[in-house]
Amino acid sequence: MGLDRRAFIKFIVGGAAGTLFTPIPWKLADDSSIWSQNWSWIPRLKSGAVTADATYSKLCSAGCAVKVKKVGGLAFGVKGNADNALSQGGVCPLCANGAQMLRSPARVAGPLKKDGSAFKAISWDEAEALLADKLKGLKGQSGKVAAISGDGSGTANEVLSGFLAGLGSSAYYYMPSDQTTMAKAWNGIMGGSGQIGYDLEGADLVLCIGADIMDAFGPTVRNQKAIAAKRPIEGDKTVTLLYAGPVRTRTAAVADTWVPVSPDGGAAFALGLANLLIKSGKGASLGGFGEFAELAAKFGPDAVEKAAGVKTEALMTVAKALLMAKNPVVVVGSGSGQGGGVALAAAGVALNALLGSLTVLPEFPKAVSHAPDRSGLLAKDVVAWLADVDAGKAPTPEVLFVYEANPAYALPQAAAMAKTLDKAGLLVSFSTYMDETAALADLILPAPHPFERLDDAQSPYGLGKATYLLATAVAAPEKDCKSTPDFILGLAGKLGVDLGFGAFEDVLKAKVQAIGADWDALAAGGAFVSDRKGSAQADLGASALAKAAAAPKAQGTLLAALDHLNIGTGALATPPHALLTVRDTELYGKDLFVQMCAATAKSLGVSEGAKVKLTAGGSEITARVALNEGVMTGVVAAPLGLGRTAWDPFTKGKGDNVSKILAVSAEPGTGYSVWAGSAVSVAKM
Amino acid sequence: MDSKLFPEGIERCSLGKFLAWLGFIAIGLAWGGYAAGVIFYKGIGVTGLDNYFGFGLWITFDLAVIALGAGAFFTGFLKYILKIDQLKNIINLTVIVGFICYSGAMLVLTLDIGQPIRAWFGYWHPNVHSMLTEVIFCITCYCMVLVIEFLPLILEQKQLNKVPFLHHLAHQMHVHMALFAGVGAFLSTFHQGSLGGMYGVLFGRPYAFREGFFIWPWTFFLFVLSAVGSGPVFTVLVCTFMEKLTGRKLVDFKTKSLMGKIAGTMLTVYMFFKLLDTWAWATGVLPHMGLTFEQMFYGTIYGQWMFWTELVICGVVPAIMLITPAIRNRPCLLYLAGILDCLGIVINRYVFTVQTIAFPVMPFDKWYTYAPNWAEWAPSVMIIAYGFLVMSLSYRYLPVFPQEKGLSGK
Amino acid sequence: MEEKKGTKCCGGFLAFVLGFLLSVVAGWVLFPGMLYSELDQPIPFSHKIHVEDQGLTCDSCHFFREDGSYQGLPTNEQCSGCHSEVVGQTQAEAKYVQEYVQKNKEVPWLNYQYQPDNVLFSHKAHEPFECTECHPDVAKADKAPKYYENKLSGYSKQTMKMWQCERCHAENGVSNACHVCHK
Amino acid sequence: MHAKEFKIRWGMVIDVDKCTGCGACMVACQVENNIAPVTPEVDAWAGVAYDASNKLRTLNWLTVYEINNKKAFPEYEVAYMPRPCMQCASPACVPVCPVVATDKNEEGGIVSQIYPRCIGCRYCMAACPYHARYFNWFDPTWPAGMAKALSPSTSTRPRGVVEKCNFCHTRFQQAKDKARQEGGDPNSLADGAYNTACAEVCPSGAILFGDLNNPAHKVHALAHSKHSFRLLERLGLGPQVYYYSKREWVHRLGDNYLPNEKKA
Repeated sequence: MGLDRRAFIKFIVGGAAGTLFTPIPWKLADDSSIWSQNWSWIPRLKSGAVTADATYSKLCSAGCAVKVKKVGGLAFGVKGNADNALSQGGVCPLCANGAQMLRSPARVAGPLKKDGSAFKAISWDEAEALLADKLKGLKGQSGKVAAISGDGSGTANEVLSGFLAGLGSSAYYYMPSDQTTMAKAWNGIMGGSGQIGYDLEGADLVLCIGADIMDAFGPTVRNQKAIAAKRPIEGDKTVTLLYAGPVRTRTAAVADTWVPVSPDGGAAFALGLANLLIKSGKGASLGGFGEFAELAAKFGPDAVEKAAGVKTEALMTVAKALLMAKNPVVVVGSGSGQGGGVALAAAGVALNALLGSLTVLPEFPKAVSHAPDRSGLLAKDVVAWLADVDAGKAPTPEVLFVYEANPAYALPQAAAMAKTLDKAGLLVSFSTYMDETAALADLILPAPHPFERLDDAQSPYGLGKATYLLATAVAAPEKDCKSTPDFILGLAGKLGVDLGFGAFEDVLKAKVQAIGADWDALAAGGAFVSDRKGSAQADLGASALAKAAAAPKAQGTLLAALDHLNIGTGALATPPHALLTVRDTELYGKDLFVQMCAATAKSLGVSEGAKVKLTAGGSEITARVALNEGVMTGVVAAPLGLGRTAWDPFTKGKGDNVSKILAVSAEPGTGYSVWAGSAVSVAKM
Repeated sequence: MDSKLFPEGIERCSLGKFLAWLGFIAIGLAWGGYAAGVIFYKGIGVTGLDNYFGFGLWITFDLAVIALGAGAFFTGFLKYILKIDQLKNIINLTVIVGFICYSGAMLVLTLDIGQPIRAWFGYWHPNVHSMLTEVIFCITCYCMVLVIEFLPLILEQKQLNKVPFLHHLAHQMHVHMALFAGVGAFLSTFHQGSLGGMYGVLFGRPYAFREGFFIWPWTFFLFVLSAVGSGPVFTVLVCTFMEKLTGRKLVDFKTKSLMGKIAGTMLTVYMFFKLLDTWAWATGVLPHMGLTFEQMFYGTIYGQWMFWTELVICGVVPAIMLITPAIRNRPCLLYLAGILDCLGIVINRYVFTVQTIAFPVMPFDKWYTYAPNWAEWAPSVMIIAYGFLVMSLSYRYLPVFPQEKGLSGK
Repeated sequence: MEEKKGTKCCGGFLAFVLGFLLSVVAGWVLFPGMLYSELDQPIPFSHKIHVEDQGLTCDSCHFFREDGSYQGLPTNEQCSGCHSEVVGQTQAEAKYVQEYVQKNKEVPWLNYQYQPDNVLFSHKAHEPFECTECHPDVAKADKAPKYYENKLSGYSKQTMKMWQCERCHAENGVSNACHVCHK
Repeated sequence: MHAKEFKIRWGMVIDVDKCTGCGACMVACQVENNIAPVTPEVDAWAGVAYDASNKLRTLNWLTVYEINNKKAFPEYEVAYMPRPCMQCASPACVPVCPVVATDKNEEGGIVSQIYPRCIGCRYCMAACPYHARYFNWFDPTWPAGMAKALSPSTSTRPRGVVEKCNFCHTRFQQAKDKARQEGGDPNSLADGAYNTACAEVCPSGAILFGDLNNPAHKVHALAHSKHSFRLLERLGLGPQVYYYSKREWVHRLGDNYLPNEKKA
């Protein structure tokens, strides 16, 4: 019997039928469905003991007391440190990404040197030799070595500024923030010492003028916890929260009252309140009170309505609430966390003084004795300095260090500022991530991620008590990074600059000892809180204030730039996981959205979704319109933190950078660079 | 070339022309095949579906073809169970159309589910409470019935029929066809009803939800009735389309008109209950949920025009046209009524699928719109091309139309 | 359609039967062997030496942590408590110390009861049961049993299937809700 | 629609008046449950350019909705409404699943699911009026190295399956194991012994979690407060998540009301 075609077909059919009586089809169907549970290209979980180590996370500007959760020794998550008063278990939306940001695609893997338009990897030794060589010739030349720091609280600043002082330079600057504005007012104009604090824990009324305390002002987790503690879910509220500002921000959303105040009207509003308080018999023991009262008297309700857009009735209501409260606290700031005027800051101090709630935190003793005083440095004006450099009025730095900051992106009129930064002979970025400044730098010396390093925080701005916190390395290093202060100490040693320490750990130990705190308790995540009060002696500085407050009101549409912590900070682009929290009324696809109310949109001739061009300060951005009745008439609100040109594919090229159109002007009377509430022209595209 | 394979005494176009026609069909198949490849490799993220619109074009397509394919079971029921003998002229076509619709729907479903490897879980781990389980079981079972009904037609192919065994097999199957027609009618009624129930039970979706009696049996029978009210005329339309395409008379107009009458009657019954149901929904179900009729519609894409088009222009109007003998007996009006009827059913399936889930139930949520993209259109086109292919081959090689020889001569 | 007659009816039937039988044999005899790879543990571990000679108990290495989670297969951290250097004479131990302890690498032990990530099994909840109700009794074994890995699904042949878990749960009145066993 | 009774009923009370919409809960949820960030390039490969800004495609078990009183400036008010899975007493999603990939059958009343069983038909998504269920449109991808240590709490899911919030169920198991280890009763956990990632991380304490049936748990009394309401209550799903607000307009947005209808 030959195997012809038909027989073969029958053979095959028989085979197929037979297969049905074997496990083959059934087992294969089952196993392939099991295979679909465990596709090899989908990552597996790690197993092992789950542990949590406490540290202080400085991913957000003020920092969060956290516990880093690990599985089998590898960090995978973050939770709050319930035992630390700053956290009480809470974490901010940025620090919640801490473990993921350890392995962010934007991390710089090791020291890099600019080579043409690209970067070349070099060793730490090479980097040190290169810098030492460059700095050797600059020692003793004033203004040739400069630094910009974005870390308002760390002792690392002492090492860096001490090092600069050792090289004969005093060009040490902090990135602009509400803290620096307040330092300019309190430590500069008013001649006070220490740091202004806000005792939210003890307050029965909190009035926020501009300061978005629930979102981005100061240590937000502590702010939220402090307010929440006095507003139990059931039972009586023991704190009233008032918000005054041009936009119904997150603070306003949970406030008892929102008082719309035009973006440039904060100072007038505060002075108007001061006037009413003084009229009700309130006084302050600060110097120059009489002069101040005279100034405040100029801000009667009508003047305030004109300057700030606040109705008399609303002003009276707030004043009355302040008078009725036992422990009212006024928190002032800018909705964007920067660029606010000295006038508003000073008026805030004055209001608190009138209300008897002026809180001054003493400075902790320095560890690096050569280092200049922090408050003096904070009061300096980095924007004005860079403008001077650009104009040739100040020497162009040969070496410019950038620590924990991203000035090329985050300074007002960012594009122009980046150009000035690029003029520096050697721009050195100590950045953990490939941010815009690092991308511009000639040398990138990556700092470890906050979980990989030893660091500290002394009284993050916004707290009500002098507080000291320690951050320890709780995660294994992911990249070839070196702690910046350690690197600087090494460099100092090479250049013969004696800072008194060889390692940053010793600096911090000395600091902790000087403070009188316990290292082990701090390393375990505890906070050292001092009840000591700083001196509240100062002058109200009314003459400067008078000129500042008399500044002509900006005309046209005003810009209210908003700082939202979940979108990131100037120094940290939106982490990949935080992108989900960015609303589609802020960013959609590649389009930035700016918010305005229907009345404003109508007067500008634009409608929902329309593409617009916003121009100010010689720069422009493009955006789409989102209607939002929570924005005052005549105001355009825009979120900061988008429009990245460096970082990773998650954020690069998404939206536009609102910092570009923050138009800087010099505040009359103080000369301080201000940009909050600047005018912007909106044109339909 | 292949004339030996043609049905007895029938002429067909040249093989070359036929191959060119197949080539044209192949374009549609290839496009859909490519899309299917991308979808299997990458996942259905490549489609225009999203979290708000988990059901879209594909499900609409499935529901629509399953409704329109209902001509098969209903005509079979009338022919074999109720013995309306005239329907023998078109019964083969209804079976083929039914087969194409059901097998096509199943093909789309394998694309539509996220994990096709697990498709068999529907049988192995069934949830007896789920309408979808019923649908899965009934559709597959009924598809098998359709295969059994289709088989004798294939076996009657001129050459195959020469094999005595196959000849007898075909004959025996014909003898017992009433049984299959009965089983088919039972299964179909069941799953057409379940398809209606699939939406009726969504108590979180006010657009589709009906309460108690209005789910069972009301919604179930609305779907059954709408299917039998449109399936027969769809077969007539397919037949007429084929006649126009081939230039040959295939079925006499009397039969077509009868089919129109059948569909028209069912459609009239359907519209009666549908209008009652809609009225009860608008004045009872919705207010009970705190909603108004107007809130169910949005903009143009989900506007009221579609609602009225479905119910009046494509519902009441064709129903009247089909039950009025004077209108029904004029070919162009019969076809127009048929088109309106089928369109109405497609709109019905579309709004139940898409508008149901488009309506923002949470008061602070908003309407989103959905539009299918190429990755959904391509497989749908593929299924249509597949239908054309099966139909073309059947027409060329199988004795589908008993009247063709008599009507067209030669 | 040239040929009118092929093989005789019974001849065709024979081919059918032949195909049928061959595939049945292949399916039952060859297929299981083809589906699994036979593997050995990376280090031949002797429970006998550890238990009988060294007097260790089961929970010296397999123990509950403070939070109630279970330390299944020991890691270097525990093993190197004794084996930071070579302490015995076996080749296996020398290999372990050299290749894993000194290189600070975990041993990729093969888990006979391997369950994928989507399964959440609490040893604590099953503490009242004998280990050997689910695991092979290796406490006294000198040699680790062979490991059979399913080439398609990557599971161990001995991995307990879901229906087995479900049956025991049902018998003991424990919920069979998805999350009871899945994460 | 017959609700099964449970001795323990895990639930939430979310204080809408406290929530600032900061987003920390959403981040914590993604980290705890291994929700991969939307990787733009991967989607671009497939010819679809989606990123995290397309909220119709993103996967977030917990979504914070921004709601408002629909008035013009300056009467305009906003509130934030975090929306986890409601773990309904009569879930719309469970009876529709054709393959029993989801059920509500465990003490505690959490609507549970099993990803390896899900065939991805998305019927449950169509059924849920809260949009609490999400679909894996693509395979999850983490940026290189980020998946080195994923959370041990939740398995990674392949494309093509549906998922949703499960009240961090693994933490429930862990809490029970811990209770057993310490000789306690796993069926009577103390308030706080089992807490979800979102509630744990929330800086304003807006999310409270516990056993709604247990008077010793804070949520028990709060759920019965006159200020508490549930989303779409009259559809009869019986959510185990309560919202708390003293604002009338927030309550009115919690359900559909006819124009002149008073809130019950």
